[in-house]
Amino acid sequence: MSTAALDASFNLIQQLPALQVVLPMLGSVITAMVRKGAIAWFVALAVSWSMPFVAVVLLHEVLVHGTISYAMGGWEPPLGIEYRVDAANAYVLVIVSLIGAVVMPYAKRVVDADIAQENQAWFYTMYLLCLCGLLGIVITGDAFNAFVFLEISSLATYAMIAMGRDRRALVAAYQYLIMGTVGATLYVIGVGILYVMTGTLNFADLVDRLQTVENQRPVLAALSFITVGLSLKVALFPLHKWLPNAYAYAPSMATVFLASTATKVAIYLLVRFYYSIYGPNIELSGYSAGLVLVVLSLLAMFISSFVACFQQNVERMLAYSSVAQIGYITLGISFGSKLGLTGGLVHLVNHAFMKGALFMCTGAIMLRLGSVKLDDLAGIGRRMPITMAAFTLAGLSLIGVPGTVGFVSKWYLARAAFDAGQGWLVFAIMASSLLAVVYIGRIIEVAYLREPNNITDEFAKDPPLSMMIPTGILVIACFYFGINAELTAVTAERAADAFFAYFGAAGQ
Amino acid sequence: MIEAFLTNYNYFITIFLMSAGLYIVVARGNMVKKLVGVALFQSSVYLLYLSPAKILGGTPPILAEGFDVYANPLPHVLILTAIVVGVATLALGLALVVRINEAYGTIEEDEIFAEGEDLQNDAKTPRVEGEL
Amino acid sequence: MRLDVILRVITKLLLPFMVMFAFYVHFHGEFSPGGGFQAGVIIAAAVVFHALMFGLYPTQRMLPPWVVEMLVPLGVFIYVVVGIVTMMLGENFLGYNPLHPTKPYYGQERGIIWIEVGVLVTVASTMVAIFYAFAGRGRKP
Amino acid sequence: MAETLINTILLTLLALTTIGVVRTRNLFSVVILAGIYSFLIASVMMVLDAVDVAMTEASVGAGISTVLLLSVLYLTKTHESVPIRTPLLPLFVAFGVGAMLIYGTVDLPPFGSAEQPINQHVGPDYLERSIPDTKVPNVVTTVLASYRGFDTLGETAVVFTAGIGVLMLLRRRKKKQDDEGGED
Amino acid sequence: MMDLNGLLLFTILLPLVGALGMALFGRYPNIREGITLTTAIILLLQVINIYDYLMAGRAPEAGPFEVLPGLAIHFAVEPLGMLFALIASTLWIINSIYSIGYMRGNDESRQTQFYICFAVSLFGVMGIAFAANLFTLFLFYEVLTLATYPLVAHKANEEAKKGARLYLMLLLCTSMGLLLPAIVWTNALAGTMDFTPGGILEGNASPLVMTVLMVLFMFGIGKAALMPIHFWLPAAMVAPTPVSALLHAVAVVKAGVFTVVKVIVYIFGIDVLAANGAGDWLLYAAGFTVLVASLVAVRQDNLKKRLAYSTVSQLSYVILAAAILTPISAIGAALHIAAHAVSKITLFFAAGSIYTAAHKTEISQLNGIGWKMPITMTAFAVGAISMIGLPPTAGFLGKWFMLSSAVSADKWLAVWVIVLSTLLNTAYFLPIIYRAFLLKPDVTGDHGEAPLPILIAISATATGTVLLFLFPGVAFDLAERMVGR
Repeated sequence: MSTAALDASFNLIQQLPALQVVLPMLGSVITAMVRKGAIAWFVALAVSWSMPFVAVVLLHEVLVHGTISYAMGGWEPPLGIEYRVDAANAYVLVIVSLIGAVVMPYAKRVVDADIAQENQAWFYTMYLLCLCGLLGIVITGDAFNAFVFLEISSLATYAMIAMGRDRRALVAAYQYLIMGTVGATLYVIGVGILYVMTGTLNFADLVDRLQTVENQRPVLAALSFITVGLSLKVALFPLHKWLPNAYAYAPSMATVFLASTATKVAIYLLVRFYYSIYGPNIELSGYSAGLVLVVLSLLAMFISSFVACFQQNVERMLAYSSVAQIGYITLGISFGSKLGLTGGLVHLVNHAFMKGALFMCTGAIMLRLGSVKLDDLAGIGRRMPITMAAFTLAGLSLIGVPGTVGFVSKWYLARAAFDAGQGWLVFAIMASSLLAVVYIGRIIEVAYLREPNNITDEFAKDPPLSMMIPTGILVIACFYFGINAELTAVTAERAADAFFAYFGAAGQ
Repeated sequence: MIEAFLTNYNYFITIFLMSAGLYIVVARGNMVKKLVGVALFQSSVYLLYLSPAKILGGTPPILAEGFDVYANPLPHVLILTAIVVGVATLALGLALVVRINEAYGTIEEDEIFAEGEDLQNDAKTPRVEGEL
Repeated sequence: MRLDVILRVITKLLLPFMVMFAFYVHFHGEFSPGGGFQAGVIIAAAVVFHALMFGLYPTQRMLPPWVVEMLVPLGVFIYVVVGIVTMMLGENFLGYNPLHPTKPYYGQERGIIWIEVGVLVTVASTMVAIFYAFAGRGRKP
Repeated sequence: MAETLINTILLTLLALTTIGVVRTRNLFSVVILAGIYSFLIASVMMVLDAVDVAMTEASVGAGISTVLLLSVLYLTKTHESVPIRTPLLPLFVAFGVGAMLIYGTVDLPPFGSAEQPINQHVGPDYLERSIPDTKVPNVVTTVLASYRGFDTLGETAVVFTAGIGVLMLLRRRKKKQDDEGGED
Repeated sequence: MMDLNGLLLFTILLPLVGALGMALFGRYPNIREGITLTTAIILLLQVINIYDYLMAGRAPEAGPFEVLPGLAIHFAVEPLGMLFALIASTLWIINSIYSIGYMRGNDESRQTQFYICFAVSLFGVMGIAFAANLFTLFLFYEVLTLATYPLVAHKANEEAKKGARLYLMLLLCTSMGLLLPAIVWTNALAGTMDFTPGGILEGNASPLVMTVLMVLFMFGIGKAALMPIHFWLPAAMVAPTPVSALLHAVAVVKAGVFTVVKVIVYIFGIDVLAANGAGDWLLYAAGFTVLVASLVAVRQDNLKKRLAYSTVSQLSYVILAAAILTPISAIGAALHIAAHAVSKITLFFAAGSIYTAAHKTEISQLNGIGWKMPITMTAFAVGAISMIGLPPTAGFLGKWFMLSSAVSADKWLAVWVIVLSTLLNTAYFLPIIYRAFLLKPDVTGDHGEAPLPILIAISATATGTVLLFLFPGVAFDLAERMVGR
């Protein structure tokens, strides 16, 4: 048919929700077909850079015109699959796609170093599928569709982790595969019970029909299954065992990308269920889940940070700190107040920035020294000045020094704690961030105050620009949004509103 | 009473299968056995979805004259997807097992961790060669 | 040895029927149980069968690994392209109606056939590829 | 009633097979039992009028999975050694989940009734609309490929992912390109 | 008044710019140190400039720059901060001159890093001095903490690392664990964090809550070294002398007591506290610190350690004065901040020059050193007298105001504390002077005076100590304006 007709009929803005997920999938297919690492990288780069534009336009559309509902295959929602974009998931979409865009330029060198030549193209395929899966989970409005994309991202993740340079990567990937699959299956069980009770899988529809269900026991059971299942993906405290190994032995690129996106997406889905779907029947979900969540978050914040202090492998250390930081996010969520949720969401993006930057630095060190053991870092402060400077700054923001994003998050959480009448939590929050001082401080001290050993002398030098610039961008973000948090904070607030307003929005 | 038991029999069996599968996953150290357990665990979910779809005296959801009671097609579709996901996971897991067996010479978690291969400490270990 | 020969002959005779059955399952999927996925699995089974009878190398000569590895993404590609075409035609992603200018339900039928082809290609080739991978792992070079 | 009876018998057999899987330590028999398990569950699906699913389960569960498992056993070893850890935690987990499920499922609608929500809300619409919308009598195909076609795309992508993943892990490389991975 | 805002911002950012310059020219020591000096001088000129505006009644203001709704970075000039800024910027010049002599004299390593961190700490100081709300104050408070950590760890040997670790952990633990919660709580109660004359908490918090907040603040401000969180000061003694001078005279501890006074005056409000007695316990805590620290100081043989403990006690003078809760006492506190700055820096310079010239650290080694290093020891004597609080030195002013206010407010405890501690000061300073001039020198080592830059610096501060007594105009003015007279 003629191109004129095309232009007439094809409305880009309308199709954006689908493109957000379809483009990465298409990209993955293409990368799998061209088997050349370089070309594959270029394709992946193009896709990853196009994603933020889509996401940002979507966010803008949502903030201006309200919730977008996109019927897959043109079948109206309860019948077909619906993509429902509101401020909440648009916000998460922007985070994920931005991280993807920043990671890609960084990826080239580390992938060249970590991945065997003929696997590189496929590695990018995996990356794109993972991206596609994550975006799909976030954007969809259908419980089962979320499961399918959860599996896409998970399988891609297992494969990426297994590509690590150390044989322990294989075991880490295997353990993650087992736990991840169990988690996903538990989630499906929960969804199944919900489906049997309500007869629908569509989020908005679920919200309505959950009101009419008179027998609440199965619904509660469903919630607990979904919670446990997703907690496995979130690495919420006692279920975090897979995370440190996975992050420590995965290829640097995978670590950077996953550390700043994967768990976030699972958290989003969890919040979606708690606040949006069960939210209206709050007397269900609010009964004691809040308390449990507070306790788990505190345990995560303290135990994981404490364990982190004793790690010899810096990437493991950061991984444990990730578990702790997830504790912050869930703590914010557990307040059940808008302020707390906002705090959690703000920390969602802030943590993505700082952990991304930190893991990029460790990736650079890994590239140069082939190890991230603490003792091997002796004196690299002067051999890799820019890398370590970036590391230090990002570390400060992890500690939550005022003027960094970390402080903004803590400020929100603290205010939320006071508003929730639980001032004592503030001290807990601050105390656990002091543990961060300990483990970050250890690295800084070794890097700057120890004399470099001969290996360091020989190999340690700053990585190429293609890696330093992305790191720099993230570090700058850590400080810019610490000095002027207007953007993140306000958007996060709108997102929090959206979570609460889902019930209302479901009707229209 | 027995009637009530029979009506929920599907669910009871489903629950039994799930628990059994989960038990294998957590209790067994053999990686292949673990994966079999996962497969069991997943396939038990199929029943949870399919049982409610059945309508006594109904027929498969393939429309034809002379039938008016059909089983609910939606769960069937969902489970089709679930099965595929299951086998995909199994395949990937098995591939990992093969590689682990090549790298460690065993597929027993206990032995892997026993041979000083605790994932905690960072003792230098030979890299996985591409040609293994 | 004779038994072996008989087996091979039978296999040779059987394989076409397996594939035919697969295509029946595929294209008859609208009226009877079955569809792209099942068909794909059957085709894969046929290839595996062949490999078991004649050994991996002959099979791989017949159906080289790189072809299989090309087909794996191809299926998804077909599927996505169908979706994008429907987008171009002004319908939502995977909305098949406009695939037929006048009668939407024919559009639906076409769409279904095409995506089922995609599923078939990916599933069949993936299964074969996985089989190749595992089987190839067996012989230590 | 007959349906219920067959159903019951098959399910009982399933349970027995499962016990077999749990208790056996010879992995070959485990795999074979798993295959039997798949066939049984497939026939249960037949009884439950899920013919497509049954077909798939039979070909995938009993077919492909078994082949894969056997080939892995061929590559690794066939006997499982006794785990050193105590089975207390596993038992606890299993029973915890079981209890939670019982708690959740006793109040599920009775088996085989047409009055339960899933047979009231969305399901029937598919049955009614399949013919007018698509002229395709096999409603499962319609839902699979059209109404929820996007799920199927995802499913295909999952297969694709797994395929590439396995290839990355297991595919033999040409000798000429040696991997440059690692320290430089 | 855009130009004024620009002026203020420029003044605050100036040290940072200087730091950048030093980083760029790190390879060329002369250029690097030239930059240091010029930056310091320009900074002083700028501050004086601002002072004129303040006196002309056109106090410059910058911001607020909102970080979040209700959380803003905001700068404004008020008398106490002005005083602090003046002291710091003046002493920076002298300290830089001294550092050049010292660092080259003992050719220390990593000098670039040293000068950069020094400049950054000054940046922190300016921020603290001109902060218009608690958040801004806290922000730069932490900047100061982090920027001084590398300075304390400068020697990079095990002892230095241990000291630096203790320094950092103690300061961060207190500031994050107590001060920040206090700030958040204050914000939650009062809905604002701006420094407003008369305080912001009145009517928003019960006396009990105020007491709790007071405790959080006072122990949260670890830099004020209120016992029992004073350990970091002696621990930080491992640092090179210019750093000790920075910690004790120019920046850190001053920032601490400055924050204390600000919080008491502008967050709680003197009258409010006097009314509801939420701050009474502070009097006892401060008095206790003054006396115990002095007692400990008497028993130290290491010169710098003795000076450190004397600092602890002198700081608590300021807190004590503030806790007396009368305008006069507040003036006394302000004056004592200034006085202690000049005299303590003199003492440290003296200690440093002894170390540089004679490599002696223990008091018992100082017999007769006064005849070998007359200038140094004379300066030391001046500083010591000022610390004891005798005319004609600056130390006298502060003590005088405190004493009179304590009497008039009949806080007899305070009176006794001041009298007793004065005796103790005498007890731990006089012996040093006595040794230096009256005992006959022991034979060890033949050495002359310290390098010239050191001498210049030390005589400058010594004279300053006297001048501040003769012409206290500026300091006095500012102190009075602070209490709104």
